[in-house]
Amino acid sequence: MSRLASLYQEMILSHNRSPQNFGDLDPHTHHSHGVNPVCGDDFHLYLFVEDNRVSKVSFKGQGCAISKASASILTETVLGKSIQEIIPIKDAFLKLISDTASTEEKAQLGKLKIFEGVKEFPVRVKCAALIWRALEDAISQQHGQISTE
Amino acid sequence: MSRLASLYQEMILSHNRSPQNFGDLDPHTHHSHGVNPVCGDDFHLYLFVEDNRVSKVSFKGQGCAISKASASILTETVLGKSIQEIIPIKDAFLKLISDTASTEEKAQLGKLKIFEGVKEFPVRVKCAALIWRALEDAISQQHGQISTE
Amino acid sequence: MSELTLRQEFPIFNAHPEIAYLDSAASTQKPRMVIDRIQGFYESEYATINRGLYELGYHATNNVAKTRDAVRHFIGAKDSKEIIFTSGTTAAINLVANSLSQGLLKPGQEILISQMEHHANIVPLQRACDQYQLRLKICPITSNGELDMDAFKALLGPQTGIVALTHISNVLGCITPIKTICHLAHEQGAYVLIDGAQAVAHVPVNVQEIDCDFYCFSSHKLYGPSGVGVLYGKANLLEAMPVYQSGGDMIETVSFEKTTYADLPNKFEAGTPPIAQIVGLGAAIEFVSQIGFDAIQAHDEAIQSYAYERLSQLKGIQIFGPTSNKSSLHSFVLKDAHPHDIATILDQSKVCIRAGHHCAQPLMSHYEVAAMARASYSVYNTSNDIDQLISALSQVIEVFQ
Amino acid sequence: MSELTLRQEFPIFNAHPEIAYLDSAASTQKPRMVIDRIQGFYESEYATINRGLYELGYHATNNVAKTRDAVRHFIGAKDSKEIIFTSGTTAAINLVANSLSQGLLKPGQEILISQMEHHANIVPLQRACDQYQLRLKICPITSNGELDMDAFKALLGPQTGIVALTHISNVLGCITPIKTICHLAHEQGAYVLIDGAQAVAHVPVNVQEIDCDFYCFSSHKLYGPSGVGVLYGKANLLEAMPVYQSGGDMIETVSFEKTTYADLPNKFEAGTPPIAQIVGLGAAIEFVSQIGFDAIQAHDEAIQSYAYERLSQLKGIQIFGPTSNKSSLHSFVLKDAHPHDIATILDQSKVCIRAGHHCAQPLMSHYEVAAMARASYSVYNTSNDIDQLISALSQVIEVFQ
Ligand SMILES: Cc1ncc(COP(=O)(O)O)c(C=O)c1O
Ligand SMILES: Cc1ncc(COP(=O)(O)O)c(C=O)c1O
Repeated sequence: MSRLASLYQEMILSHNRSPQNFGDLDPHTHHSHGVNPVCGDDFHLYLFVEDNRVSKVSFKGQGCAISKASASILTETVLGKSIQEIIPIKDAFLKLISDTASTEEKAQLGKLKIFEGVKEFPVRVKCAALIWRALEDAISQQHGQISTE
Repeated sequence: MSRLASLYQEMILSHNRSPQNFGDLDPHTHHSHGVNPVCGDDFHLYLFVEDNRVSKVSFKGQGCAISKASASILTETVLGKSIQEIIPIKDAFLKLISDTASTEEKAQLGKLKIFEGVKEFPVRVKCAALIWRALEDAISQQHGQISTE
Repeated sequence: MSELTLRQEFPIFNAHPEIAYLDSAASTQKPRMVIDRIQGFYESEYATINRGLYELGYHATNNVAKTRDAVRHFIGAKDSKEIIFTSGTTAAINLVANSLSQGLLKPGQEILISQMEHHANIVPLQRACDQYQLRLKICPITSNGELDMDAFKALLGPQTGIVALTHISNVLGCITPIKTICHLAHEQGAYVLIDGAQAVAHVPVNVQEIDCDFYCFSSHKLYGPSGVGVLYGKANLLEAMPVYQSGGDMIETVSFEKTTYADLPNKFEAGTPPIAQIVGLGAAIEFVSQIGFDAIQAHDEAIQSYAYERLSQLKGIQIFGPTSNKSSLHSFVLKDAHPHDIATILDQSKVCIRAGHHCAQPLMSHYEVAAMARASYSVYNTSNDIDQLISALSQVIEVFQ
Repeated sequence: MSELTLRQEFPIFNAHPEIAYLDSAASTQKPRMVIDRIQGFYESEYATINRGLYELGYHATNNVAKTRDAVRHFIGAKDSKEIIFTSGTTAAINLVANSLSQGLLKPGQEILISQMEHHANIVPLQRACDQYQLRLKICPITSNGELDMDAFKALLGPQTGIVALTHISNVLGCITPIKTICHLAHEQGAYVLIDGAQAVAHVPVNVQEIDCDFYCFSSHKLYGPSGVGVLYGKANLLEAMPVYQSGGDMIETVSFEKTTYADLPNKFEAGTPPIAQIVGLGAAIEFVSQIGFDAIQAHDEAIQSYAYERLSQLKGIQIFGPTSNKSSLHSFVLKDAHPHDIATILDQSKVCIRAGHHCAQPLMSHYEVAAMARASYSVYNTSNDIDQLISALSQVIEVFQ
C-alpha cells in the first residue's frame, strides 16, 4: 500500500463523507472546542456522561478528511465507555499517530489503527489528534477551548 | 609618497599639534557647530565679519588630525577674505577631497591642496569636510548645528 | 511562446528535479546568482557597516549603499534616503502603523483597509487603532473578487488618516488601482501605505508615479534572501515621524538626559542591519532587472492563462478572484476535498502548493470557507509544472469522489 | 600554547591572507561550515516555514525547530518555546523594553541600567521610560572599569521594575556578575534583562543557572549570519507580556472585531522569519560547540594576555577596563593620536580595528574622551595578529610624536 493509500484508507474517506454522530448535543455534561489555527480545522465535541459512562456523544464543525474521520470514529469509540476506559485509548491513539505506541498499546485500538498511516505525514498528525485533544480537555472538565499547533 | 604619507603630511601633522586660531571668539557675527556622529568629531566655528570681510575667526572642539588640521588651515585661509571670495574656495575644497575638482578649481586652493590625499580614504573625507560644512552653514546665516554623516 | 526558461538558474531544481514548486507567493526559490553573491560576500567581503575605518568595512558599507540605491531605482523612488531596510514587510508595516499613527494622526481619525488584506496589513493597524484611539474601517470587495471602488470612495473622507491596501492580493491575485487610490486619498488628506509583498516580483513599481506615501516588500518573495525587506517612505513624512525601534546606528548623540536621532535612513535602522541579506537583495534586484518586467509579465500571462484553462475544466472546482487584470496565482477549492487533503495528496506527486487561510482569515470568512488551496507561479515555472498540478488534482478528485 | 589554529576555517583569510581582523566585537567573520550551511539550505532545502504541507516546507520547519532547540541547549533554557528569534539584539531589547514596560510595570517604577551600556541597551529603555512613565536610573562603574556593585545595591529597591545590564561590556570587556545581580534584583521583585551580545562567543551561558528573566544576543557576533538574533525569556513572563510586532504567523484567529494570538514562541515572531539565517545560526552554534568553551577561553586568555603585555609597553597608551576577569578585547587611546587616525594608519598595515564611541557615548563621557580605539579578539586570531597590531601602532606613534 502506498503512503498515500495508507493515509486515505477507504474507511477514513467514508467517515469523511458520512460522519457519525455529527451535530449538536443538548443537554450535554462535557464540551470542548478544538481549533488548529494553522489550517482552520475547528470542531466542537459534546459528551453526555451518566453513571460514569458516555451515553451520548456528538461533534460538529469542519476540517479536513483526517480530522473529520478521526472525530467521527472517536464518537463511535467512546460511546458506551466509561471515562476510565477511554483515557488509555486516547493515550494509545495519540502515541500511535506520533509513532511511539507499543504493540500492547496498538492492540487496544481496534479500528482506530487505520490512522497509523498518519505518522508518515508529520504535518497531518495534528489533524488526527485535534478531536482527541478536545476529548482530553472535555473530560478534564476544563470546558475550554484548546488548540493544536 | 605612500598613500599614508600623502594623507598625514607634515603640514597636517603640525597644524594638528599646534592648531591656529584655536579658542572662543566673543563677540562673533557667525557661528556654526559641526558634528560627525559616527566618529565624534565636534567643532565650533566662529567668524567676525566686518565690512563684508572676515576680520576675526576661531574654532574650538575636538577631532582627529585631519579634521583639526582642516579647521586650523581653514581659519588661516578665510581670514581677511570676503564671503564672496570664500565661497568658491570652499566649493573647490569640497570637490578636491571628493576627487571631482577641475585643474582650475585646484589652482585656487593654495596650501589647501595638501588635503588632496584624503580622497584616497573615503571614510575620512567627512573629517576634512566637517569644518567646511560648518563654514557653509555659518555663512548661510542659519546658525544651526550641522552634521556630516 | 512567451514562457521563460529559467528553471536551470535555480539550484533547488537541480537538487529536486521532480518538484513542481507552486508556492512562490509564500516565498520564492533563489537563483544561483543570489546564492553566489551571499556566499561570496561572506567568503571575501564580510564586515559590519557604518563605522568601519578599515577597507573591508568601507566596502561593505559601500555595498549596502549601492543596494539602497538599486532599490531606489527599482521602485522609482526619488532619494535613496527614502529606502529603509527592515527585516521584512511585516516589520515595515508595523513601523508605519506605529510611528505614523503616533506622530501624524489624531484620535478619532480612521484607518481604511480592505476585506482582502493579509494579516500583516490588518493586525498592526488594528493594534494602532487600539493604542492611538483610531477607528478601523473595512472596504468590501466586489463579487468579482476585487476592491470595491464605489465602497472605497464612500468610506474615504476627511476623517480618513491612513489608507492601507495591498497592491496585489495574495489570495485573489487582483491588482489594486493604487494610483487612483492615492489620488483619491490625498484629496482627503489621508496617507497611503501600500503592501507590495506580492507585487514587486510581478509588476514594475514606480512609487513616484503611483504617488503612494509608503510602500513595502520582502526580499524573500523577490528571489532574494530571507531576513530583509524594504520600507519606502516619502522623505518629508519619514522625517516628521517619531523613531520606532532604537539602539545603535540610529542615534546622533546619546546621553542619559537627552538622545538625538540620526538623519534618514539611519533614523529607522536601529542596530546592526541584515548586511549580507541586503547585499543578496541587491543581487536579486539585478536578477529581476536582467530578465525585465516585459518578459516576466509575458511569462506570467502565459503560465497563468494555461493554468486557468486546465484548472477550470476540473470537476467541482471553484476558483476565486478575477480572471483578468490579475497576478500569477489561483486560489481554489474542490467540492468534497478539503484543501489540506489536496495539499497532502499533491505533495505525493511532488507538487508544492499552499493550503490554509493564507493569513487572510477575514477574506476566508467573506467566502465562507475555512481554507483554500493556492497554486502560485513564478519565473521558474513551466507549463510542465501546470500539467503535473492538473494530473495530481485529478488524483485528488478520484480519491474523494 | 593554548592558541587555537582555526584561521584556515574562515574563507575570508583565504581571500585576504594579510589581514589581522581585530574587530570581532563588532561582528565576527564566518567559518566555512556556516557559509556552506546557508548555501546548502538555499540550494536544496529552501522553503518558508509553519504552513508548508509539502515536504520541503516540512523539512524547513523542522530545521528551524531544531535550531530553536539547539539555541535552547546552547544557553541552557528549559523550554524551546522560550527562544524567540528576532532580527538581532537590538530588536530583542526593543521587544522587552516595550512589552515588559507596557504589560508588567507600573508608572513610577524604575529601570536600572549602567554607565557602560551599549546604546542598544540605553535608548529603548529611555524611550520606554518616556512612554510608560518610568524612571531611568544609572549605576556607575568603578575606577577599575567594572560595574560598581555597592552603588548597584544602593540603587536597587522595591521601586525597581527592570534591571537591564550588559553581560560583557563591548568597551571595557568586564564581565558583570549577572548571577548575583539576578539574585539581588529578584529579592526586590525586579525583572532582569541581560544584553549578551558580547558574551555568547566567549563564555558559556546557562540562563537557568543565572536565573535571568531575559537574555539576548545576535548571531552575527557568534560566527553566524547577519539578520538574526535571539531573545530568551522565561515562559511565564513571555506569556504574560502583550504582543509586540504583529502580522502573520503570530496570530491564532483574526477578525475585524477581535484578534487572538498564538502561543509561544510564535506570539512574538510576526511575519516570515529569517529562515536561512536561523539555519545558519544553528551551524554557528554547532561550530562553537565543537570547539568547546574550555578551548575558547584558554585561547582568549592566551591572545589577550599576550596583547596586553605588548600593548601596555607602548608609549603614551592608556588601556581602559579591568585587567583580569575580562573578555577578549582592549580599548585604548594613544597620547596625541586620535583613534580615527590610529584606525586609518592601522588599516594601511591591514590591521582592522574599530575607533569611535562604540555605541557607548555615556561611557565615553565618563572617561572624558570622544572616542577610543578597540582591538577585539576571536577564535581565528593568532599572536601574529597581535604582532601586526603592535608594529602598526608603533608606526602611529612615530607619525604623531
Ligand atoms: C553590548 C552590545 N549590546 C548590543 C549590541 C547590538 O547588537 P546588534 O547591533 O546586533 O543588534 C552590541 C553590538 O553592536 C553590543 O556590543
Ligand atoms: C500580501 C502580503 N502582505 C504581507 C506579507 C508578509 O510578508 P512577510 O511575512 O515577508 O513579512 C505577505 C506574505 O506573507 C503577503 O502576501
